Amino acid sequence: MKWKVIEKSKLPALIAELASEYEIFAPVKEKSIVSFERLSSGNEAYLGFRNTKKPPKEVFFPQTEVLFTYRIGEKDVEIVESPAVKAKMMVLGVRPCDARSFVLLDKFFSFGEHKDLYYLEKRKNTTVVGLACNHPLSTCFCTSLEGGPFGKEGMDLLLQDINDKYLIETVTERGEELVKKFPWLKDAEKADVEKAKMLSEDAENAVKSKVSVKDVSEKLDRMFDDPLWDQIYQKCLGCGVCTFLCPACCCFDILDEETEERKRVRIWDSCQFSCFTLQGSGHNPRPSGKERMRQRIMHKFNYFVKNHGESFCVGCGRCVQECPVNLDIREVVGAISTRQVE
Amino acid sequence: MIKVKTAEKEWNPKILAFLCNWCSYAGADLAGISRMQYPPNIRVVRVPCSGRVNPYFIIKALQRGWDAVLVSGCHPGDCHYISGNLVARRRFAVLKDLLEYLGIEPGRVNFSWVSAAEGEKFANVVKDVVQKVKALGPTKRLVKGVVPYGKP
Amino acid sequence: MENLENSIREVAEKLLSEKKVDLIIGYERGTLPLRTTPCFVDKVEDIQKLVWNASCDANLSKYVVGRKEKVGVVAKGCDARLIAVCVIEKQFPRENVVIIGVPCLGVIDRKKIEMELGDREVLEAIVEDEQIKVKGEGFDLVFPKNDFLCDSCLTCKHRNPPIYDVFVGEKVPEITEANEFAEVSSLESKSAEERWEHFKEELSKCIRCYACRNVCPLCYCKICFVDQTMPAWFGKTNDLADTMIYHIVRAFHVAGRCVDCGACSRACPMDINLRELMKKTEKIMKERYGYEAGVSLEKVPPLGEFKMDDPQEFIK
Amino acid sequence: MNNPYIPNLAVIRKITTENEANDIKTFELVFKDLEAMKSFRYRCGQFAEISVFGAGECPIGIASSPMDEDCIQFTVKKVGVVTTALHNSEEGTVIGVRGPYGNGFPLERMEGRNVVIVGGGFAFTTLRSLTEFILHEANRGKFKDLTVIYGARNPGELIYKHDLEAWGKRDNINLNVTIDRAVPGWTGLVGFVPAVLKEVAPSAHNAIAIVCGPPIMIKFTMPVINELGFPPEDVFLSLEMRMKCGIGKCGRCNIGNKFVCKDGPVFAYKELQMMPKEY
Repeated sequence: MKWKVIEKSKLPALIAELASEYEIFAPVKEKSIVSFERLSSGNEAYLGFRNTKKPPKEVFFPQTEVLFTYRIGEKDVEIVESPAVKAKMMVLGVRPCDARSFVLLDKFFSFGEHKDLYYLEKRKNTTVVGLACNHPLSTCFCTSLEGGPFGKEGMDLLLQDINDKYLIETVTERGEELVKKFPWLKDAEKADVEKAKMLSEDAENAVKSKVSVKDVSEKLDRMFDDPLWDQIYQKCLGCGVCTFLCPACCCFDILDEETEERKRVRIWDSCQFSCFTLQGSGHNPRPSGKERMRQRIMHKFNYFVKNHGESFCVGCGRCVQECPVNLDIREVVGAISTRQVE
Repeated sequence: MIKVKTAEKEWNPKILAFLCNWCSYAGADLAGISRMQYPPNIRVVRVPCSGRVNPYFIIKALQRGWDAVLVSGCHPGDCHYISGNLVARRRFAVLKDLLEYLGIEPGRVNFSWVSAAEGEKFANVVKDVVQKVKALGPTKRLVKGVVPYGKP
Repeated sequence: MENLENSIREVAEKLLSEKKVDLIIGYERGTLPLRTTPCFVDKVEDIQKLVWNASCDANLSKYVVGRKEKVGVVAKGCDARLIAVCVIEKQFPRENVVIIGVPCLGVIDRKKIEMELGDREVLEAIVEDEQIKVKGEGFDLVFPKNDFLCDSCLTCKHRNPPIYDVFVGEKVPEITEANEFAEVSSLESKSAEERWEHFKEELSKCIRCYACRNVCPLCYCKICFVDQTMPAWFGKTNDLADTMIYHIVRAFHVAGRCVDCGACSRACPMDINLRELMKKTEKIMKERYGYEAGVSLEKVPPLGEFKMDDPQEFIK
Repeated sequence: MNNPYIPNLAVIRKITTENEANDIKTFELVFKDLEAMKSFRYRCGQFAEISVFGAGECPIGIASSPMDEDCIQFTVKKVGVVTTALHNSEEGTVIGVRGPYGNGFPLERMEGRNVVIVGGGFAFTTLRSLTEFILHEANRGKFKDLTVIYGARNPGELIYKHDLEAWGKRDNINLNVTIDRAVPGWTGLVGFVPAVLKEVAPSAHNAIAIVCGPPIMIKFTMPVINELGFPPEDVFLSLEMRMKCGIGKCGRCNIGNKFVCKDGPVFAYKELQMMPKEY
């Protein structure tokens, strides 16, 4: 059966049962911040959020990740590989935009000759349970980026909030397997499915923000030297809010740590930081905010499209919400799309 | 690379001391040649002036797991470079206040003025610092790698 | 407010058309309710973009540092004070900037409103007199403005810019009775253990996005200490020790210079109350050296000078 | 699947100081695991990520020829954290190597043609690999005339002095070594690389040019290359960028949608003309 239902009151019991098999990550509310955290006895999943402050990418791509540890001996070095995966994992309550970001990240991390095992292994081992978006925010523009508030891409199961119940839609085989383990889940009634369909349509219509990325990609080809960049970057502070909170952005730095246990780690890095491309010689190919801003926009709407066939943005609106100076990516894309270029 | 072991059988604090070349280092020397007894817990870094001690040095030492830091220089007015210690004094005041405000135990960061003639004072300063640090126990706050990386 | 906005535009237009400045840095309408965004006007035609309201919270002095041309800056008390600090620190010559001083009754802290509303989103907001009217899906509320101002505005002692070239509007009464260090004092009264736990909890939220640093007009270093590689002083991971040290050192660096504009707290996406840390540096400077930043163009910041009889009770 | 972030361990067998300023050294490495050594097959122009444990990693071009199977050489200038740590290492130190990465020079395209190699300063490392490769008796017959133009600021800054000497004695290479300004005791060519290139004027007929050097040299060399009639598709440049991962993931070495670590570091001039000028 493709459709099941679960009463909201029974969800905690279901999560508790799943916890014996999976390491579960779910939105957790701490003061004003909702972010994905490992569920333990000390916290509980919070599904009343609009969208989480931090995206779920950190489940697969944590801010600091140990690549390996090593010991330096008298005359020798010994490397101890850190296994990427320890347990079966589950991410629960992922909004459709964020789930779509997994699809983009999958493409990126498996691209080319060398695969990024740290991401891919965790991803392979993880069941994604999505949560449809009945009330998109005013900053959401997922529908402009091949997604939607009830989108299923990147998920194994999709939960849809139909008042007192969640309608469970199975998306993949893995999702189906999972559902089978809980025979007590009731089959959905026709009315439930119809109700969800109605909510889905309402939600779709509620995404008012539109961004025209289609022609932007092609246009950016001819806009590398456009004076527009001189204008739009001016107010950018060069902080990492937009990139760190972006569900897709995944640039990183690799460092050796000075702790007693020696580690090589990778940490999030941002193309907006001034030292990101600074070379040892002192030369910096992206010396000012202009080039860095251009890199971010180009990467999302042109370079990634060329390499992977779609934009590197899912329209979650986090960068719009959180930018300290209200530099709105929707306006930037808008300015590009209406720009006259030869 | 300086390696600091924090966990030993009988715990003995490791204290990093920055001593100004002109006064405190000579003071420590005097304590030594006068056969004054003081605990062997300090490791000395000789610096040209207490003004040379960048607050980073102090913070870095705490991060690397030193149980305490002692900075010692010339008495005000005696600085070989006229005012290095006076500039340092303000800096240390702010740093110490700030660290303590964050909850770093007061005994972890120590300052003293010890002249070349004050061998006894030097021995007493060290005794005092060691005693305080022993009461505090091994350092944990600000030591890197003690707390695992952020969530998840 | 309306009047102030018009006056700002008039002044800006005059400055631009008389070629007294090449650029005006002010605020324009943002794309979200309760937000404005920095605006750079170099043509008289664009003057109408400039706005003034209780959401003009960005610290525009940030954008003066590093500029060669002459600029006119719309400056609240805190902005003007930071311009003064930057001038003392020779980041730009005083004559390069025309300070358009604007009296300020405080800016709205949208985080407080978000906190109040929980998961509800503001879709429309109007600020009138002393009220903030917010509307959204299924709610229509009125908040008293004074309860939703930024913490730094609640105890601000320089609502009228102490330094300016043109003053727009009428001076507003200053707050005299508020205790600006109340939060700091209450933390100080706790034990070291409690304070450590408090800051640990607060700072472990940090994601090292450096918004606090980059929004701060005083963080103008070409290469910040955390980005230095020769030597690489401190780590860039989100290990608690690294994060703590980053914030301690940043606080140390702004000590005696910070004017409590509150920009770092507002910029923080993780809602860390950085002001608790910054305000402490201000308190240290005031108590130890009797110094207040940004009220004079002559006085050297306290860490740039010394006195023979500086307090040294902490030195043995 | 192999984890690309784990380096192979290698021992520094020999360290040679290359220049008078003592900031360029060549490190001769032998893998600890001989199997790994065998499977480390590389092409001229590729690079590897070198780890100095405790300091970090950095990308370095491979300076030895793929024909030398018993060791790998890297010539490193002391500029940053890792390179400084490497310079401070002694013979016998264990370091890490992962790679080889990048595309390397287009050897297949060069076969049966004249090869012109133009290099300046410290960037000569991968060009040395290429020159040695072409000069190897097993390969020399595959290529036609070989012209090498190499310049440095002064004689003390010329690297690979032994090789230059050995090459100078051969008759199957046209070697032109130049220094920027005349100094007493120097009997060779004097002048900047572009000027010498103009003078030597290698024919563009059935030829491929490989250019590698500091940005200022490239800037003035390219017009001469054009003048000599080399078509843009037959001119190759090796680029430098800040890199971390070496495998196209960390996101900082891109020029447009191309990654210098993965799609480069060698690009045809024709390709570069179509790429954004951001390097």
